[in-house]
Amino acid sequence: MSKLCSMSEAVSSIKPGAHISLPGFAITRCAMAFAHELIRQQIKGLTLSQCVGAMDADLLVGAGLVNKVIYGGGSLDRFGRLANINRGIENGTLAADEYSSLSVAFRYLAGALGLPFIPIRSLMGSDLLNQLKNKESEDIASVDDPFTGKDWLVLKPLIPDVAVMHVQISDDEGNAVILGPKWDNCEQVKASERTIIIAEHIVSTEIIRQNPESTCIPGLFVSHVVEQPFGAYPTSVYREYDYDSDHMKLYVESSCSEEKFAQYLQEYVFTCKDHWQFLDKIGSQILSTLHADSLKGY
Amino acid sequence: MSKLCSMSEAVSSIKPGAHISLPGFAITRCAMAFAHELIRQQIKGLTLSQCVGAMDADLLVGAGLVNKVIYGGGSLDRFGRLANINRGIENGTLAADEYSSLSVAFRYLAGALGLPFIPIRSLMGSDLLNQLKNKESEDIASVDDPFTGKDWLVLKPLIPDVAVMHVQISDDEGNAVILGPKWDNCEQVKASERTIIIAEHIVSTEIIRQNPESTCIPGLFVSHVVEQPFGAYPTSVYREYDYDSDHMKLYVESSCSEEKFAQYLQEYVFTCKDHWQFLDKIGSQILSTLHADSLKGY
Amino acid sequence: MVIDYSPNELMAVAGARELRDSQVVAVGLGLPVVASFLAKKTHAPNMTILFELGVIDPEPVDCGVGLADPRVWYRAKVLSSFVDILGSVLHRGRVDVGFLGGLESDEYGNLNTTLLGDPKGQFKHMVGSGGANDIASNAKSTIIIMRHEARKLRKTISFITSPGYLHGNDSRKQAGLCGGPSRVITDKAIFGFDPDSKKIVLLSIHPGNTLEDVVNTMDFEPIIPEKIPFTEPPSAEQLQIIREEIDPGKMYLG
Amino acid sequence: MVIDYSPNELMAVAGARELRDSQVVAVGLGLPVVASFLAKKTHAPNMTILFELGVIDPEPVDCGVGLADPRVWYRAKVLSSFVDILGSVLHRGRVDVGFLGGLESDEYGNLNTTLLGDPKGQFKHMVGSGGANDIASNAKSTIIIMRHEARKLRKTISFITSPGYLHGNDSRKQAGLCGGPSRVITDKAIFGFDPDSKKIVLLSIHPGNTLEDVVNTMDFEPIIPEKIPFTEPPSAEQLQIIREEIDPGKMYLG
Repeated sequence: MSKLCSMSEAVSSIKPGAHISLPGFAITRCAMAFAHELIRQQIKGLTLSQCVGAMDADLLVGAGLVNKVIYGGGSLDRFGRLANINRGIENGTLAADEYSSLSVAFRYLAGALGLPFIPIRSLMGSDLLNQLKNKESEDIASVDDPFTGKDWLVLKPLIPDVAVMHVQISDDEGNAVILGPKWDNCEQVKASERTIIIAEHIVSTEIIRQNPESTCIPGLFVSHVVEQPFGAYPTSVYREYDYDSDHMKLYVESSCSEEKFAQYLQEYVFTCKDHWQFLDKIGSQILSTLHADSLKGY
Repeated sequence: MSKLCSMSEAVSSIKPGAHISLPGFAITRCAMAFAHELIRQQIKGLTLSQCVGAMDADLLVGAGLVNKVIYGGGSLDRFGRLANINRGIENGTLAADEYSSLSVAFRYLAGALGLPFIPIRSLMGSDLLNQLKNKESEDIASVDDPFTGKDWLVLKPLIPDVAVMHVQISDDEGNAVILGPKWDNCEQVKASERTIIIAEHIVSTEIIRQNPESTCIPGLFVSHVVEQPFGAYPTSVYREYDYDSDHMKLYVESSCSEEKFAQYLQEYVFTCKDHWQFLDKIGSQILSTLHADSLKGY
Repeated sequence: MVIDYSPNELMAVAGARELRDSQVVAVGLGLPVVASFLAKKTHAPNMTILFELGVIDPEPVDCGVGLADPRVWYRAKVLSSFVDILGSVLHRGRVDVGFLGGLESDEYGNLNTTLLGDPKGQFKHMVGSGGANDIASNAKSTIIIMRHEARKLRKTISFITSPGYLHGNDSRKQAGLCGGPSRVITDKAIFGFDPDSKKIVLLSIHPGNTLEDVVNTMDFEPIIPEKIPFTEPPSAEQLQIIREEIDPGKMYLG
Repeated sequence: MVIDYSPNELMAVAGARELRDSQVVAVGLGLPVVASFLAKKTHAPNMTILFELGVIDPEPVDCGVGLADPRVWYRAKVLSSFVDILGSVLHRGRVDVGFLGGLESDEYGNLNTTLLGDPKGQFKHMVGSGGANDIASNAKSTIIIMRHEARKLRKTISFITSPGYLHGNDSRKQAGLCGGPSRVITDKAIFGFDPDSKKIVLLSIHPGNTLEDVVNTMDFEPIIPEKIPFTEPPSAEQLQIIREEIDPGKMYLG
């Protein structure tokens, strides 16, 4: 059954206040086209989660759509900090449950496997844990290991309403292939109630059947499939295109204050009716030079 | 660092009484060449585990090398039962901890991830659980979910001394590729203290680097790598060769009594100094006709 | 026109009819495989077929000897693992129907595939659970296909490998389990379960059998409603698909 | 012959020298990447390099802007996931050395990458943990590389993101953790930790620095043994590999 639809339709399936699990890692494979459309549709009150905070989350926070982030920290790698997220935390306008990469990944894994809780040896002794305890988090607890008697920190499963996944390849049922490292993406999909796929390329199910070991997202998890080439621009997609250093620098500059960021949103999100208009504003010359070398993959 | 060695060397690294995790599922990708050499070297007192019992386990039990199996049941598909294992259980000469597929997989997963215990919703209400309780198994317990108060069955991690993995492709460091479904193999490797790879083909690390998403067993888990074409014969290896129906029927016939099985072992294991002699006994015509079609994969 | 068909063929067709489009179905060995492929090829094209070892939606062109046979994995959309299928689909609560074969069942749909005979005396050890216990414990509902004989439909079974409604009433729930069996399909009849007592209820009798044929070959008494229809026979199209596409070698339906 | 080198180059070389062949090393952002690649290209060819997001043993030919850059994944042997790297290698207890950069450290090797400033008043929120807390909690030992400044080597840090020896003595063990930091490498010196008190101990001073240069630019007093050697300078071969192969664009070592 084809689940292909427009970005606008896929985004409009997100309810205000939803918990969205985002696909990006710092400046790679971020759900940028999806985030732009969420901003245009002004779907607010969101909770965002991902192991390592990335540009997709920072943009949505900067646009005022987000109440809370659940994450393990993050950055734009050497381009800079997640300035909107950091400012929100500093101002107290953004709630943030801060973990480590593995503790968020284990929370997704517990959600993915239907486990009621999952023990972990991270966080202990740290102020990450103290901070969660101080705010009386209901997502942490302790359990005595019945086999050794040792006390263990356990985490509650994290079950987002929807995972948004930016992938290289999908068929119209959402059987999807992620090339390169997958960070927390597979656990996010399996934990979430449903998944929206944004794919650089749509292929026939016939092609999926020829490489079934590569299908890391089975279509049964997927509610919507959107085809959007350059949908992660200005972040990179392995084997598709590089990040745009110039635009990243512009973004970092713009995100240093709320006023400048409002201008950035006006220029690159609100005045573009869709991702194609945004890409046209960037221009074919820049996009073409970002195209990945098929041997190196970047 | 090359870990390539002969089958005889790899097998001699197994200590009597070791817990070995086996790769087969019923009649496919079983560690037959490894099992034959274990029998020739008479390494005894073994514990075997796998999610679904297969021909590799049945052969080792029939040869008297095994004290205990930990498994979720099993068969030779339509060829027949695991007659040696079943007879051992019926006679009381073989200890058997019987679970379901998922409960063994979850025990490996807990071992793989360093979890002290793992909750599961299977087994409850069944005689599988009653049987474990009756023998006062120390591998099951119950824990109250600290988030809901609900009582959960939890399982102890399963950590074999060594996983023996029959794979299609590996480099000499043990970076290995399994084609087809992987059943519990990846969790077995990650749970076990170390892994021995038996590969149909050894390729250079250069080839592994060209398909890094396919490397499902990283070399860091691996202690020995053995090249053994047709090493799973008479069971099948996806994309390599089919099972040998005639030999399967002979095996089923032979395993219906201890006497007949002793003859089978004499004929096909003890009188062969290595797997090549066993394959020569089968003959090139039979082996050649089993070769997989490269389009269908079987 | 009268169409000839075997009891096995009717069982497969009756099994297929229980499946709905877009359902996620975890399929066990044997006739459940035939029934599921038949449903997918006819009225349920968007159904998802799962095999426990890590196979989703294959399209075999050759009949295999079991789930371990690469013939059965042919043209799958996904080849993954136990943890992926039984963990993140089944245990996560996403399987609508578990479709199981059984060696023995009692009047509450409990299945035995472990011990035949008296567990305290002489017994024969069988295949055990595989994923059957997991599927029976975690699927939203279960359909059982099995032979209709008094030594298989037993008042008391020697071993509960895969839980049905345990001792009836709310004993399944008490054990911490949701779901439970919805149908038992034999070569003589189709059964459901009473919503309160959870005892087996006769729903329809296969053409060619009488009520006596059904009840006299069972070791327990099913609940028998006043009106019992005959099971709808297979259509010509269904038989053709089974015979020509799914099981031309009569591996399952011989 | 006197070879010119930068403090960053010495830090990378000193870091590399701490790594042994055949070790499994979980590597964080920045200089630890350079140090690990250098070790692997020289005395530790059988070392395994892990990046948390799912990358094992890459062989980059171009320098990337961070772990998210596909340039850094080039020619990896494995591309997998957080759960595979941080779960089944690190949390399973198979990582010999965790190699981390830090913004702030105290005298017990606790690292802060979360809050700069007073957490109760004005503060600046930073990058947070990523996998650093996991690595510091689960690796058999940890090596820390960071700048040598009084505002970075502080008596009290605002936030413990990644635990070192916490409050010293056996407080790390009390918190349920094994392992702990073995080295802190700065641009002026190399430190270890006292086996009992777990306080930082000065081990060597980088050539061109005096003891005063080292201790006057720290906010706490390290344990100072009687004899303190100078740190061995980088070899010509090491510098050549860093400059020509690992970081020709001076991304990390500018």
